[in-house]
Order: sequence, then C-alpha cells, then structure tokens
Amino acid sequence: SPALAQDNDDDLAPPQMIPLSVMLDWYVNPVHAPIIIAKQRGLFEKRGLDVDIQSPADPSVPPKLVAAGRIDLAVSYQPQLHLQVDQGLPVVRVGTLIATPLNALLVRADSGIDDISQLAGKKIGYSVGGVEEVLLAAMLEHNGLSLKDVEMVNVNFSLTPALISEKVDAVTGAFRNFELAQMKQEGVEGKAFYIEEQGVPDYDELIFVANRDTLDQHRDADRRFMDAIGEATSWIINHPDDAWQSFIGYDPSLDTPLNAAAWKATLPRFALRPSALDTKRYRDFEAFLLERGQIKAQSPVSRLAVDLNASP
Amino acid sequence: MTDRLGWSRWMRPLLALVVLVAVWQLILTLTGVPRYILPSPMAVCRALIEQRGLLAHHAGITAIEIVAGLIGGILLGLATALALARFRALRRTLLPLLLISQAIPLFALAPILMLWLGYGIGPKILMAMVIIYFPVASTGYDGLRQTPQGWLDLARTFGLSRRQRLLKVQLPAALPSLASGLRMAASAAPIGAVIGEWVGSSQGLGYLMLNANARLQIDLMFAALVVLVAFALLLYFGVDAALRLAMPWQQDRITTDD
Amino acid sequence: MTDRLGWSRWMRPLLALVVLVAVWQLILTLTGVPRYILPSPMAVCRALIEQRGLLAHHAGITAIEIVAGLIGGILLGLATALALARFRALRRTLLPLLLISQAIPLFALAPILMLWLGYGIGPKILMAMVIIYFPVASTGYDGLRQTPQGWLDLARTFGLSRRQRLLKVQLPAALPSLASGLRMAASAAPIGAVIGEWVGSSQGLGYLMLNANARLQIDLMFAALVVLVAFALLLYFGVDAALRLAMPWQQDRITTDD
Amino acid sequence: MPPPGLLVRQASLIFGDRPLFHDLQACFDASSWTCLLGRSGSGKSSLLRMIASLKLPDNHHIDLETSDGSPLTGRLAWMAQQDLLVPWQRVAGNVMLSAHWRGRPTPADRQRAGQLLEQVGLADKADQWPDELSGGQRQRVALARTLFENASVVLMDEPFSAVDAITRLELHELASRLLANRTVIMVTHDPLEALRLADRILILKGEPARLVSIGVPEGSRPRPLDDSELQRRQAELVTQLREPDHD
Amino acid sequence: MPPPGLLVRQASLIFGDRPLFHDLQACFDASSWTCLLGRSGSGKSSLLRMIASLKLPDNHHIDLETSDGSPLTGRLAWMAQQDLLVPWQRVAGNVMLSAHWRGRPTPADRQRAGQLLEQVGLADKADQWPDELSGGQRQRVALARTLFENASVVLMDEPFSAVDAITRLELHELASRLLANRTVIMVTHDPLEALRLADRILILKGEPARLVSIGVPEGSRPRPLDDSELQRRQAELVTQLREPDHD
Ligand SMILES: Nc1ncnc2c1ncn2[C@@H]1O[C@H](COP(=O)(O)OP(=O)(O)OP(=O)(O)O)[C@@H](O)[C@H]1O
Ligand SMILES: Nc1ncnc2c1ncn2[C@@H]1O[C@H](COP(=O)(O)OP(=O)(O)OP(=O)(O)O)[C@@H](O)[C@H]1O
Ligand SMILES: [Mg+2]
Ligand SMILES: [Mg+2]
Repeated sequence: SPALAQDNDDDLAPPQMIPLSVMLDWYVNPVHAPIIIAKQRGLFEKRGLDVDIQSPADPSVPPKLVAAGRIDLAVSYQPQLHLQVDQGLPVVRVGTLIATPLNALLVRADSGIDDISQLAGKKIGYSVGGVEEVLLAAMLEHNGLSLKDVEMVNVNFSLTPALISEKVDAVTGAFRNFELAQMKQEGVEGKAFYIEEQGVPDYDELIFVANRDTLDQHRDADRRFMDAIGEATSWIINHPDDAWQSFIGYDPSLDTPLNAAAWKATLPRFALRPSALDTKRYRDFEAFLLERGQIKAQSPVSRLAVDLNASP
Repeated sequence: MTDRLGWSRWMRPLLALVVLVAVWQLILTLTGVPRYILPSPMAVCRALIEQRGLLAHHAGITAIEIVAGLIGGILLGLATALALARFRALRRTLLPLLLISQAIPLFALAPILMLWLGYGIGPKILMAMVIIYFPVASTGYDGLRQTPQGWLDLARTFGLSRRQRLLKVQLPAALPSLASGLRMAASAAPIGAVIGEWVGSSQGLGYLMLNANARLQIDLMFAALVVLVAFALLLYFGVDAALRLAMPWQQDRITTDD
Repeated sequence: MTDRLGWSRWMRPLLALVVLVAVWQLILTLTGVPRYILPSPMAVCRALIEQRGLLAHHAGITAIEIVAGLIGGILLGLATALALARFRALRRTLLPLLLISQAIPLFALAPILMLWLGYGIGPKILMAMVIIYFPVASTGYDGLRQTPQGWLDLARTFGLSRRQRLLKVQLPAALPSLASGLRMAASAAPIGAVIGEWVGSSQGLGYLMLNANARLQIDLMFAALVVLVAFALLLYFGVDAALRLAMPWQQDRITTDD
Repeated sequence: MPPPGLLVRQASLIFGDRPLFHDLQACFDASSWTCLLGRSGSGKSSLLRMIASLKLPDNHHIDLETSDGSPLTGRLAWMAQQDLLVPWQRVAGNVMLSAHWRGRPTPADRQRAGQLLEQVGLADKADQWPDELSGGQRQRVALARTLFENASVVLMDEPFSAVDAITRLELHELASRLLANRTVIMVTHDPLEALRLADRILILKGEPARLVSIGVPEGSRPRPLDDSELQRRQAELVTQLREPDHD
Repeated sequence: MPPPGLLVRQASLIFGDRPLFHDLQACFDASSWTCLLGRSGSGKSSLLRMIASLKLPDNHHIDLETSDGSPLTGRLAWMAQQDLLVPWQRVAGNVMLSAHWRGRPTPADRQRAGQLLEQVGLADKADQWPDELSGGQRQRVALARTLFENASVVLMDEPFSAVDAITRLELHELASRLLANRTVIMVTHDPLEALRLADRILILKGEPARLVSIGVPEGSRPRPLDDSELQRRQAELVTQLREPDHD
C-alpha cells in the first residue's frame, strides 16, 4: 500500500541519536538543575544526544558503574574522585557541575557557637562519606583543635534532625544550599562555617566523571553533553524563574517549598564554564589528601581530570 | 466462634488501628517529637489523600515487584527445601551457602546486582525473592525433616520412589510448618521489594520514601509507609486465609479457652 | 551416621566454602567484574590478615550487639508468642501490630529511635532485637496453636491452670516449631545489628563496611562481610546444636535414605 | 473424702445432623466399677469425654451430678484411648506427668512413679524415651500415669487393649487392687474383661443409643476366668452386643 | 503370581545391649495364615518390620528368603500397630492412599475403596476427615487400606485390637475371605482370634526369644467360636503364653 511504502523509505528520519546514560549522585534536587533543564529544553537532542537520567540511592555507586562501563557519565564529588583514582578506578573528571564546595559545618544559630574553636568537647554528627573525618580534622586544626577534642557521631540518614533536636551540637557534611534551608523550614535558624574558609583547600563539589579507558571513544559525545550543560546553566542564570518552572515540570513532586528555597541558594554555585578545568584545585586537593594519609600516592592532574576542549 | 464473620473478626484489627493511631498521637503530644521526625496522624492522612495519585502510581510498581518476588521466592524456597531434604549430600554444602546468602547485607551486593541486572524491575524482584526465599526454605526444610516415621514406613511398603515419598508424604506432612514460613514470608515481602528499590530505581514506594525523606517531606514518607504496611497486612492475612483453604483438615486448635 | 564427628561433619561445610570461593573466583575470571566492585578472594584474604586488628575491634562491638539483641529478641518473641496464645482477645489486636512492626523499614524509624535512644549501643541492640523478634514470635505462636488436643485434654483433667497449660504443655509441644524460628533468628541477628549500625554509629562491622565502601576500600568491606557471614554461620550452627541438646528426644528423623 | 457417685442426665451428643445419643441417663454408684461396652463408633469415648467435661467438637449437652454435690475437678483421672505420652519426658516423667505439669515432682512422687512402673512391669524402661517403647508398653505407661493420679473417679478408655492376654490378667489384678473403692468407668471391647472387673455392665446400643444394663457374676473382682457363671454371662453379653436395637 | 512362602533365618535384634532375639528362624508357608503371639515388648512388631525391611533404630539382621526367589518389594502390604492415617486425606483417600501416593487413583480404585469401606462398615464415613473417627473406626480404615493393596504377602500388627467383639467377628470373616490364599502374618494378643484364623500359631517367648509353634484346630477359617476344640486349645495356648522360658 502507498502508506506502507511511504513509511519504508522515509528519508526525513532524524539523524542517528547517540545514547548517553547519566547517573546522578542522589535523587533529583536543585543541584541537578542544569542537567534537568538541558533535558527539558531539548538541548541534548539538539546536539544529537539521547540522554537517559538515573538516580541511585547510594552515592558511592555511580562512579563504580562508570568505571565498570555500565553507564557513561556519573555525577560525583571531587574529594571522592581522588580516593577513586587512588584505588585504581579508571574514572576521570570531564566537567564541573557545582564549582565551589557545598559542604559546610552547621550549628544552630542559637547555640552561641561563633567560632569553630568553641566546638571543643562537643558532639559532631556526620554522615559517612569517606573524607568527612579529614575535612573536619583540617578545620579543627585550622582553629587550634584536633579530632581528639570533639566526639564524632555517625548519624547517617539524619543530619538535620540530629542537629535540630540537639542530639548533636554540629554537623559536618551538610550542604549549605540545602540543609540550611531545611532547618529554616523547620523553624530553626542555622549557621554555616564554610569549609574552604577553615583550612580546607577549595574544590568542586559536584563533577561529572567518565571512564578514562574509553574516554577517546566518547570524547565527542561528552563534549556535546558538557556543551548542553553550559547552555542550560547560562539560561538558568538568565531566567531563574522560568528555569524553576521548567525544573518542576520535569517531576511535579519536585515542587516543594524546600526545593524552592534551595533553588535560590544553589543558583550562584553552578559552574558557569562546566568544561573548564582548574588544574590547581585538583593538584592542591590531591596534595592535601596525601599529606593527611588518605591516599597512597600522588596522581598527576592529568589522571584525575581532563579538559575535553583542550586538544588531546 | 459464633460471630466468625461478626465483630470480633473485623473490629479487633480495627481496634489495633485505633490503638496504634492513639499511641502515635499520644507520643507526639507527650514527648513533643518534632513533626519532621514523626508527623501527626492527621498530616499523614492528608498526604495520603492529597498525593493519592502519586502514591497509587508508585504502589502499583511495588505491588508488581512484591507479587513477582513472592511467587519466585516461594517457588525457589520450596525447591531448595525439597532439594535439601532429598539429597543428603547437599545438606552440609548447600545449607551454609543458603545461610551466607542471608547474612550478606544487600547494599554490599547492590553494585554487583546493578552491574548485571541493570536498573529495571529485575533486581527489585530479585531482592524481594531473596528476602522471601529464606523463611520458606528454612521452615520447609525443617518441616520436611520431621515427617513421622510411620508414614515413611508406609510409603516404603507401598514401594514409593524417594521422589514420590518426598512429594506425596513429606511435603503434605510439612505443610503446617511450611505455612508458618509462608506467613512470615508474606509479611516480609513488601520490605524486600522496598529494599530492592533502594538499591536503585526511580519508581516504587521505596524510591518514593527515600526521595521524600531526602526532601524532608516526612508526611509523604509516612503516607508511603502506611501503604506499605497495608500491603504487608493484606498479604499476611491473604496468605493465612489461602493456607486455611489449602489445609481443610487443619482446624485452629485453640480450644484451650475455658 | 557412623562418622558423625568424622569427615562428613566438617568436610562438607568446608566443601561449601571451597565451592563458594571457586565460584567467586570464576565469576571474576569469566565476567571480568572489576575488583572495585567485587574484589578477588585473595585480596579479601589479605585484607583479613593485614587489618585483623581493626576488624577484631569492630567485630567485638558487633558481637556484643548481636548477643544482646539475640537474647532480648528471643525473650521478647517468646513472651509475645505466649501472650498471643494465652489471651485470645489479644490476638486480633496484637497480631496486626506485630506485623506492622515488621513491615516498617527500619530506616524510617531510625531518626525517631536515635532521638529517643541516642547514639549508644542501645538502638543497635534494639534493631537486632526487632529483626530477631518476629521469626521467634511467629513460629512460636504457630507452634503453640498446634498442640495436639489430647495433651490439652489431659492437662485439663489434671486441673492445670491456663498458665500452667501454656508453659508445661503447649510450650514444650511447640519446641520443634519454635526451633525453626530460632535457627532463622540466629542467622538474621548479625544483619540486624549491622542495620542498626547504619542508622548511626561510629563503631562495629556495619560502620566499618559503610566507611570502607565510601573510601572505596572494597577489600576491607568484603573482609568485614566475611566476618559477618562467619558470625551468622556460627550462630546458626551454635543455636542448632543447642537446640539438639535441649530436645534430646528429637532425633533427626531423616531415615528416608535407602 | 470418699469417692462420689455420678448421675448423668439428659446427655445428648449430635455430630452433624446425626444424634449419637439423646436424653441419655445413667447412674454410676459411688465406689463402683462400671464397664461400658458398645459397637465401635457408638459414642463410648465421647461419653467419657463428656463426663470428664472435655471439649467435643459439636453439639452436646450433659447434666452431671455428683452424689456429694461437689464438682469433679481435681478428683478425676482420665485415661484416653490413645496413650498420649509426651515425647519430651522420659517414661518415668510420663508416669508422674501431673506432678511435672503442676510444678516439680517430689521425691515421694518419684518413688511412687517407680513403684507403679514396676507394677506394670516396666521398671527397666523408666529412663527411656516413649519413642523407644512397644505399643503395649506405651499403654502400660499411660495406665501407670492414670493410677499415679490416685483420683477418686477414674475414667479409662480401653486401657488394656494393646497388651497380651497374660499381662492383661496381671493388670486386672493390679487395677482392681489400686482402684478398689474408687468410682471407675471403663470402656472395653472384651466381654470377659468386663465380666471379670465390673460391678455393673452398660451397653451403649441403638440409634440414637440407649444404655442397656447387664448383670454380672457374684464374687469379688477380679473374678477368676474359669468361673462358670462368667462363661455363661459372656454368651448373654455377646448376644446383647450383637442384637439390633429393637430388643 | 501365586503368593510366596517366606523363610526367615538368622534374625537377630539388639536394642542397646539387650538382645531381643538372636538367630531366630521361621518359615511361613505360601498361602498360609500365621498368627504371632507373645508378651508385650517381646519383639513382635519389630519382627514384622524386619520382614517388611523397614528401618529399625539399632542393631538388627535378617536373612529373608522367598519361596519363589523374587524379592517382596511390591507384593507386600503392612498394617502397623498404629493406624497411620494421614490427616490430609479424607477417609476414602486414606483407603486408596497407595493409589494417591503412586499417582492418581483411577475410577476403579475409587470404586474398590468405596467397596472396602462398605465392607468394614464405614460407607457413610467416606467423606469425613480421619480426625472425626473413633478409635475403632480409624483402625478399620487402616485395615481397609491394607486390604486395598491386594498384596500377596500381608503383615498385620494387631489389626482388630480396637474394635468391639461383634465387629471383630465380622472383620474376621471379611479378612479370611479377602486374604484367602495369601501369605499372612498377623500379630495378635487374642488367643481365640489366633485360633479362629491361623493355620499356624507362633509364640515369641523367652530372653532372647525363640519361636514356639502351637497347633490349631482343624477346619477352615474362620473357625466358629463355639468349636470345642478351639476352646480346648485356648487353654493350652494361654498356658504356653504364661509359662516362662524354660519349658
Ligand atoms: N527405638 C527403640 N529403642 C530402644 N528400644 C526399642 C525401640 N523400639 C522398640 N524397642 C524395644 O524393643 C522391644 C520390642 O518392641 P516391639 O514393638 O517389637 O514389641 P511388641 O512385641 O510389638 O510389643 P507390643 O505387644 O507391646 O506391641 C520393646 O521392649 C521395646 O522397648
Ligand atoms: N470431630 C468429630 N466430628 C464428627 N464426628 C465425630 C467426631 N468425633 C467423633 N465423631 C463420631 O462420633 C462417633 C462416636 O465416637 P467415639 O469416639 O465416641 O466412639 P467410640 O464408641 O469410642 O468408638 P470406638 O470403640 O471405635 O473407640 C463416631 O461415629 C465418630 O465418627
Ligand atoms: Mg473410643
Ligand atoms: Mg507391637
């Protein structure tokens, strides 16, 4: 039949799309806005990418799956990257999502703690993340204390509740854009100590990692992906309110007061040039971890991170 | 016993519900637990109603996982119990392996499972199966071991093969014991599916709970929990009723009341 | 049966171990799972030896939690089973509550528990108890319900009170069934303690595993897992042996082999 | 306290839609030994259960009076048709089961249990598990347990059915001696046994069943087997058993 | 295939350190009916189990030969001392249990089971659960199940012990008829029963036990109860049973 014939030799078929699987570090929240918006606005499709977004329940899983070649890109954390590479995972940073630390040490605003040195003898809650102890140690030492002067408690699932209910005096590993808003929503003012101001080298909180061994095959797709992220980020910065609408359009259950508050706190922290690589950050943090015995050997920056746009 | 379908049958579970809600509210009032840790029953009710579409969607996914996991787990558990009872040589080898499968926290295996099974519904069903599997296999095996000797002797004089003896004598004799395991498995199935969802998924009640928890939508999390608990209760009493039908000769022998 | 203490008793579990390790190695070799997802048996062995001090320290903490949880869970489970069997009125009310307690994922309750019990060893023991509690209560109750009528009649003509009847007649009659639950509980105890540790703690094998996982020290994580599995096996076979001693009249009735 | 007599009135028992008996009436004199006979399935065990006020699955009713007006509780021993040995007690423990179940057996209990075991010919089995006994041995343990009770009203359901003829005669002697002056109701299928032991024989017969009383020979229990009176009565008894309802 | 005779040699059975019997020898003629008597605990049930090649807990040994040289498997029916009804089959299902266990009962099986139930007087109970039967009724179901097998060698352990005297006589007729021309070994405690049914009576007696053979009256089975020969022999038999080993 003519209809069938038309179907068969349809030369208007779209060009072959490149499938690309991306795994977030955790459930979708405002820090993932550039990825979500790029998807929402068709920025991936425009570049011939068919992006599949997944989220895990355990943030330690995505880099492993990238290393195993199961997925193409994962959202991870720079401090974790150093540990991963040190342990021999063939992963490499190919882009930045959040260009500053989000990690902060939180106390209640009404606790009377104005200075980290006042934490001596106090209880500090944390969620096992691998580097929490080192980061805290660095902050404490920066303020003339040491780990021995505080009691560390792993509170795993419930940083905010533990702090609000005063089960602990401070929590570390909290995200400044999120947990502060959370506390406020529950009617408790929080106070954040920004870790990069307390003796911890500056780093990129959220990065994209890819498999180093197959990087060359995927370089083109990854480059297009980062390109889309960059475009999305600019658009978010330019049109924050439209971006919010688009964001909650992805999943209506994202439309909560907490997310709205976190949204605002997150906007200034997106990497405006997601592909750009600040080699110093990676060198310094690697040195920091080596000095503190968290890694066995210093890897060159080229093993840790690449600039996709630099000619190979 | 006269009011089997009357009030004692339905009022008492209802009473349980009332007691539970009352205790819940009492805890809130007395200890002043903040609502982001334990929301009020009213708030959860509201979440249940307002978010019913969302809940129904995720509950549907979880229900499928539970049912598939239950069927798979029961079949696999039964097969294991039968194999253990049938092949003496297997026992000391297979039993430790079975135990090991139970003793491994699933999160340790999550990356492996994801690597092999991907993100689909497969690993969730597998998790539910693993959780259901053990009580069935364990009580089934215990039941199969305890067949009264007389029936085995009878089977022997009938010239039954070991296979027939296992299926026709030991298996029905193990039913009461197996029933115990099945009831337990039924009530554990929902949690199995939920754990499976934690391993990685973007749908289902487990996902919804973790997600709501991460966003501090504690009302929604508890609403999902209520649905989950309802599943567990339904399954338990459903399996219980099915077992009663399957064992018409077994009456509830509670005639100890004066 | 002649070599009860001979090779079949110890060689077969050993065989299981060998099989397991072989399968493990085979998976590695065939599928090429990367070692940061599944380390090689050798690497785990090395971690076990090199980190023995660390492992022993955390294992000690977990062992205490397990034992305390096991004792508490068994006692509580038994008490529940007895109460359910004793008070007919309780059944329809308490049973759903018991089921609900099972159907709630522990992580949902973790913050509440933490809030009330703090971060000490208490909540971990409680978690282990909750996990152990249900199989004991459930199989115990099922066993208590199925006392042969004749013995109850006899007890009645002896003029026994309901309490005596419960403790002296129904309880021993329920032992085989209860034993099934106890064995199950024993093998589940370690995982209960570990889950308790995930909820929040800075010691114990569960913590060690989480921490090692976060630091990508997968060898160490699997080494902790091995210790945990060893605990589960030890407990299962220990409880099994204890039950055999406690029921000298019960012989393993597997005389079906030709 | 001397043993009470029992008066059963308006006993009725219906399984499904079939009445086994209806408005049955019977009187068991104090300190008398009554043997209850009847076809298999006629309701003998059920009647015993009703007297012991044990549960029966369906519709049943009984008006039970004791001659001294006090209830039977605590004065009654019941030996069921099955031996009902508990597997978790050794043989001696099964004999003194009531002591175990009520609390702890005293040394006196233990001694009495040992004595009874010897009297039923199982002294050497005291420390075995019930599983290791033959059918007749199990029945004897159950008998010893019933005798251990030292109750003033004793109900026994075919207590000697699984032992050989000689042991049975010995047990007749033993039971007669230990249960002298008790109110005994015993179900049996053996007419000779009934004639040896009973003060009175009742046959449960017909549909719905009635109780037919049969005379017994003179003389004290257990009567010798070669008593000619006993032989004569046996024929009568068998005829009664065989005859249908409408006699 | 005609029923085989059995030759038992060097049968020995030791529980713990006590030999029940040792080097026992017995011959059971083809198509004959042997009654086995003996004191309670003398090892009758155990001997039957050994012939059926069932497990025994301790040391035992038997050399069993059949007169036609082929093994007994598939030609043997065993009725245990306990009724061994399975609770998950109704009465009719219990009668045709072997058919159920081997596969599916055919309509012919069902019909045969119904017939047998009628013959043992339980036609109206076919659809009940075993739990709802009296002791004697259960035993009759077990008997029907054994007869259902239609085996050429039949071992029965006190098959009539729980039924009343009249039913017992009827069952004697039934069994004689249905088991005519089979090789039957039956344990019983009732001397009269043995004398009515047996071609040969064996008494297991002594420690360790031997088998003593006793003559039976002439005439075809079941012999009438009022046979004077039978009465005379009964006395002899009881004497034999009563006498200690060293006769
Ligand atoms: N499992 C066992 N362990 C130890 N002894 C046993 C075991 N089974 C049976 N016996 C002993 O073996 C002997 C014979 O038992 P068996 O059942 O053969 O006797 P029986 O002649 O059938 O007796 P009855 O007439 O009472 O049924 C008994 O004395 C019994 O105590
Ligand atoms: N649970 C039950 N449900 C239905 N019918 C029952 C139940 N228990 C007993 N019966 C019926 O009641 C009748 C009497 O049973 P019972 O045990 O009293 O008889 P019995 O006279 O002791 O017989 P036997 O001499 O065989 O022991 C039997 O016909 C039996 O089928
Ligand atoms: Mg009866
Ligand atoms: Mg016997």
